[in-house]
Amino acid sequence: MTEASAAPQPVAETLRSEAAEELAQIRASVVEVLDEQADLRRTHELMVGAPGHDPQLHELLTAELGLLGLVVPEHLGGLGLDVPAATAVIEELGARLVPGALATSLTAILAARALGPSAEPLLARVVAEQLTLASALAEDGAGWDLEQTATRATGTGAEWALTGTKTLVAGAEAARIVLVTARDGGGELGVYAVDLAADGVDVQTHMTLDQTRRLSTVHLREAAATRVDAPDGEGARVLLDHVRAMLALESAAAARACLDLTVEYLKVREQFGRPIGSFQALKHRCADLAVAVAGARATADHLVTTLHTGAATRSHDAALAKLVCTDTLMTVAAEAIQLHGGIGFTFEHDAHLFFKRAKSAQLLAGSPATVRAEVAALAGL
Amino acid sequence: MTEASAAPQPVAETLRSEAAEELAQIRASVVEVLDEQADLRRTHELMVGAPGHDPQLHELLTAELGLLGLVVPEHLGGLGLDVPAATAVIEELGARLVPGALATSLTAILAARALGPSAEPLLARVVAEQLTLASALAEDGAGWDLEQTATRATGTGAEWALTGTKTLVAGAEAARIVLVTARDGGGELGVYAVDLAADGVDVQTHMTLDQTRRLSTVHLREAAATRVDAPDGEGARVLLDHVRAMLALESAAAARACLDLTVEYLKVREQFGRPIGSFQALKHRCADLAVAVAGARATADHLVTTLHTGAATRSHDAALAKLVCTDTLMTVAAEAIQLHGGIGFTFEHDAHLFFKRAKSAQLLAGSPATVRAEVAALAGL
Amino acid sequence: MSDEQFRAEIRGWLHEALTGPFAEAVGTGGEGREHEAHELRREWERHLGRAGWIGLGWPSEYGGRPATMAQQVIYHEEYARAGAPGRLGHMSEQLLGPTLLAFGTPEQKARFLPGITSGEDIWCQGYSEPGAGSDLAGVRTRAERRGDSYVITGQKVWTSLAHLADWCFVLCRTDPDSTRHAGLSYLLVPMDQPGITVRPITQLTGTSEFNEVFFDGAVAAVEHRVGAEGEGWKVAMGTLGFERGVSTLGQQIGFRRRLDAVIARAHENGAWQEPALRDRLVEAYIGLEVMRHSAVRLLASAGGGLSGLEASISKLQWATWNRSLGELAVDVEGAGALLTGPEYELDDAQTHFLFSRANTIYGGSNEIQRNIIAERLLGLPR
Amino acid sequence: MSDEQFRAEIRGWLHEALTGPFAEAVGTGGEGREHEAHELRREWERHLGRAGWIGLGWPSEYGGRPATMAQQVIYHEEYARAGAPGRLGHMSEQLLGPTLLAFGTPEQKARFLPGITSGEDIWCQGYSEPGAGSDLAGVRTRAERRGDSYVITGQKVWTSLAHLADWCFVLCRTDPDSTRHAGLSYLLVPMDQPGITVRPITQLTGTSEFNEVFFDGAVAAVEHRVGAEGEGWKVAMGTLGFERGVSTLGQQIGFRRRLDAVIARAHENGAWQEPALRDRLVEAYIGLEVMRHSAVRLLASAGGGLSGLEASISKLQWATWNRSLGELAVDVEGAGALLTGPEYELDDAQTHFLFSRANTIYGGSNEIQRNIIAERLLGLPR
Repeated sequence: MTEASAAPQPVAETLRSEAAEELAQIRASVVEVLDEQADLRRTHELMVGAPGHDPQLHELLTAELGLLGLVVPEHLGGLGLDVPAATAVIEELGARLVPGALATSLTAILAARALGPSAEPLLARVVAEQLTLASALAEDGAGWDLEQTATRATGTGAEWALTGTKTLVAGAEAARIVLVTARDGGGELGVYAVDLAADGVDVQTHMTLDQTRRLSTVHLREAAATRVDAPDGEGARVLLDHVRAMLALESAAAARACLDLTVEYLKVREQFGRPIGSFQALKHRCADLAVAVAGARATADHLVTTLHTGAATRSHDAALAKLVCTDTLMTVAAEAIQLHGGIGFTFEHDAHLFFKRAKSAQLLAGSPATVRAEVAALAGL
Repeated sequence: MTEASAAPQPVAETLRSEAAEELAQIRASVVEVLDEQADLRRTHELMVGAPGHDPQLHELLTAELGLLGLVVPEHLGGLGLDVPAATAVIEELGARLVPGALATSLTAILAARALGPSAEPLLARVVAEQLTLASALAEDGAGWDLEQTATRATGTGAEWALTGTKTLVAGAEAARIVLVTARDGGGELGVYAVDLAADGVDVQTHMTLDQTRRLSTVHLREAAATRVDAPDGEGARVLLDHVRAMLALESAAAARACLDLTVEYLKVREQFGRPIGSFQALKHRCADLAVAVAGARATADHLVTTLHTGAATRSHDAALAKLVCTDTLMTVAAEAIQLHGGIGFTFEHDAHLFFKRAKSAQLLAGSPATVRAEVAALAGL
Repeated sequence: MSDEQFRAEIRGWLHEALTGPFAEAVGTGGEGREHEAHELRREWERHLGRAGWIGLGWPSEYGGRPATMAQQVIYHEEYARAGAPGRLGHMSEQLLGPTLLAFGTPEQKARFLPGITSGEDIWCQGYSEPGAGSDLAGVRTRAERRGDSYVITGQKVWTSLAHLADWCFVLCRTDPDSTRHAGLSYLLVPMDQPGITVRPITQLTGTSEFNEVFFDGAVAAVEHRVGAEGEGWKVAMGTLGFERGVSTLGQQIGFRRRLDAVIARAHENGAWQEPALRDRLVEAYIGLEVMRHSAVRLLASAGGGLSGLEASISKLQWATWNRSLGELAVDVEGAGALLTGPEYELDDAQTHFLFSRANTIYGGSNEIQRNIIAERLLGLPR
Repeated sequence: MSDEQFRAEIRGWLHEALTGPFAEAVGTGGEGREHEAHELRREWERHLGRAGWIGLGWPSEYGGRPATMAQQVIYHEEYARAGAPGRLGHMSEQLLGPTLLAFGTPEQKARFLPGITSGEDIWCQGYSEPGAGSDLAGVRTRAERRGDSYVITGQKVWTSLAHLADWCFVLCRTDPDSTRHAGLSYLLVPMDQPGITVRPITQLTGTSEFNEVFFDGAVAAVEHRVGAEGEGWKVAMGTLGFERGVSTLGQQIGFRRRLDAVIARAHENGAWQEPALRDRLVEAYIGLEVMRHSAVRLLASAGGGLSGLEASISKLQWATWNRSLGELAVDVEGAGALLTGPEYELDDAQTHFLFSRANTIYGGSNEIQRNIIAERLLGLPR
């Protein structure tokens, strides 16, 4: 029944050691920038004002570190690194709840990579013009159910025009290109790239419960578009899987960061004359959180391997990791508020940022119940 | 939506003070007998042998304390006490996991009381002949779904013959009369009394996972029966509600007993040089159990009031109490094994008796999922 | 007066008041909405007081009104059912009033209770301190006696309504050499004086219900000390015990309204068809039923006032339940619940989701309640 | 040999053995079934040993066979997949062997390891004591030195296979004035001697997997002490650490088989149509996936052996998961699961339900694992 997934698994795919070292270097240089420019204090400042993200940080990571070309093949002008380089950056952004379109750009680039040759022109243009990206799948009423996509693509070959409304788009407030799922005249679902500066495109950005992640409504009225995926009908699913992967990776990293800050607090905060981290009830709860975080970490890592190797279990693994990692973040963040006591309830503190991020990660790209049902179906249960 | 149950509730129905005192006396005399003759050591002995219950205890409680007549009206030969007298005894039996047909007898008597004048001849006979009772509702495949009852009643007026097979009947191994749900020629569901000693009746008693509660299959082949309920079609539901009430009351009392024995153990058992009950993680878990037990206790008490006052919410309250009390017992008993450590895993210890009893209480008379769905429907959600 | 008559009277009065001059106040000031409509709600307190609806069961000489326990429950039920405004006088009536009735001198009662029953005086509570949290015995705010006055220095936190309140009841350390429970005193301090600074705390909802209160040479009269010097712990614990059970049933009516709204919403938007959400909604319904039966049982056995232990069980139950319902409310909405108003204005589900995180922290956190239940109800060793 | 060749070899060998002389042994001796088919399983140990399947990765001089970590994982996977019998040699191979390899003298290795790899000698573990439970440092069994021997007095408990075992590795207090971790020694004790009495413990399943072992003047040779006198704690903790990760993946294959069986049953009897049960089954599937990914990750990073910390996380995960699945297995059966055989014979679901309660207690209870994780992984203060 679940024989497919019970089949012998290779002991975790390990990178060639040169690749592993390169990856470590990239992570270190990103961490250095983020620790200086994008810690939680900075997220706190950005999230309450306009434009809600940090253009300077964006510039630094793209122009100086070449983030947009990181995993774009060399023949398209990129650095040609493998999937784990991009996912490592998404994790570091996620751990700090960095607002804006950096993670959504890397996510869309990973998706485009996976779409094959048909997406190469887009990737080349992204690197050449340093374009940031977002992905737009949800629609009113339909949510992220691809079957119900109503946005229409008209045209043929190279030139398309899209009409429809996409909702709850993350990163659109800072992106230039949006990858949009739409249905052509024959009813076939595809992925199209739309320039947000084009005629017929209107982006309306909302304030959000999760203040670290603004969401936009994107109205398309005969907006010019290029088709990005191959006409095999799988492109939209590839895009959805990558959006879920982003939420999973961000959440696993955020869960760990949130647990860390909670544990540090418990070590120093005293009550009844001793550090509250010495109270066994709190210790046991933290231990359970640590186990959950380790599990989330493992499913996220497995997903990276899946994306890296192009394994056929992508949809299953992305759905499962999204579910496990976002639920874990919610558990950890909720406990973080409780374990911090009153201070964790203040706006000034960081705990609520993780808590709000957890809820948006749970509800975006399919609710837990929806995704769980998908996992069951994909696993053949 | 839930306006009916949101309507102002009277502050808990309190018994007249004389009645309360009488009730306390009855409970005390039953407790005295049970503490001496039916503690958990005795249950331990009885449950592994034949006949699986204690005829002497039965004799003592019925002949000397008049238990079978306790809540039978005086004009039918009983003591004429109110519902709470019978439910108090069921609780005390439940707290000690006493095997046999005492609780099922009281339950069937309470149900018969609630069925009105049509059941009076049966009640009179029960007192006069000191007959013990059980209730048989479940059938293979159908479980406790009354709609699916397939046992057939043929005949008219006073004389009926039943044909069918009832499964998972508690108390039948020690009972003389079984109340059976069956459908007449017109398809109407009714409650019939069958003498287990009659022709055409075959009782097959099984060993059970919950060794404190044996279950029987009752085969009926043209077995002579009398109809007990009024022809209003409500009788079977009355019987089911009372069976659930029994499970609820037993479980609430058992949960408390099980928590008590666990707490006592934690106070005396030492590890790492101190009583393990001083470890905060265990204390907090016990506190949560205490809250659950208090909640179960409250729903059970409310159900007693409902049965006592004949309130229209009987089915709802019985289903809800059954669900809450049996789930609470499972939670408490599972924690009891864990908190006792290795010793709680031995056959000799009492913890597993509660654990096994919890599972039978959860699964008999409707699984948690079934009963939960019923509660939602009855509450108009 | 029969209970039915009493119910008809309060229901009629509320209906008239809330469809008339206070129509705008309906639904304001609830949990997470303490920042709303202060002026109107202050006027509402006076209106309530003039009509004799504050101090039910208190002696008439202090402006109270005779009422049985059942009638007090009815009052709270009808108040919640009508969606009447959140009470600015909650601390005054539920905490300070009973404390003064139990521990106050005749002069203190005569001086302060009428201001409460008239709805005129608003009180706030000065217990928690930064760094002490749920450990009330860790109070470090000092009160130094100078003649007929105490001079107070220190800081309190999580003081709701401090910016509106006329008075504050403050737990201070009057014996500088004392530790823990000893050496504390319970002082009544006027808020309108130079030595007091109030600074609002912005919560994760973006709004402010709570404040920090800084005492820097603030003065309280010695005659306004409740109980003997050094016995403040006993008085304060008495106050905590006075969080009386009668309001519990009223609170449940509010919970029921909220649950009904969430269930109605689930039916409306199809979430009810999702088994996992439906299951959680049914679970919430069952949890509320359990709390209702528990409250009825506790009140019946306790004669209307909850002991500290019963209050601990009740607090743990409702705080945890309401927090779960808050998350469920947002989950029922689905991803649409992620959008707020342009200035982070929150709707009911969002407010419930965020604010209910405080339920399990304030007024004795879940952890503190579990300690109390384990040690005092179950007798487990410290 | 490639991994594929290795897999083919062990798979082929198992198939042959288990369809041939040991067909009856298939499925025996698993969790909660330790009491089954002892004679046949003892013969199976010898059969395994003769074929060179015991001591993978151990030096050849002691009868071991070279095998990479990946091959060891494959071995355990195939073993579980084939439904091969529960290993009577588990303690010998997984616990004592690695301990001797790390701490034993050359003479001890030469004396004892070949008996393990041949499947001839069965060992049992003498750690837990009544009254000490998970607190291993509370050992009170005494070993008094007399010449070339230790004379042992005391009691061990939860000793599986003691009634079958040839030898027992016993943690004893050799310094009578010592407390806690100091003064303990690690002794190898032959079971067939007058000073040892074994009494089976009947479990809640009605069967016996575990025993009490009474030492009353039992003798162990001084040369059979592993490590220095007084250093038993270090050696024993080393052994615990040797519960190696390679068997973890094999264990997961067993879990998968069990989960698949429960899901298949749910489809068969309609339980799958019940949303609450289906949800729990999907949850179990997800939990197993998480454990699988965790194990792969840990093995990749740890190079095949789990540290104590990783072992704690893994133990907490699988014990809790398997316990939940046990209850789910019975719930999927429904009320029919309440009937047993006439002598309390239990079916798979019932055995799983009952026996899995031990998972979270033995081998370091969930509580002990949480202590370890909190203090040693998270660094929370004691």
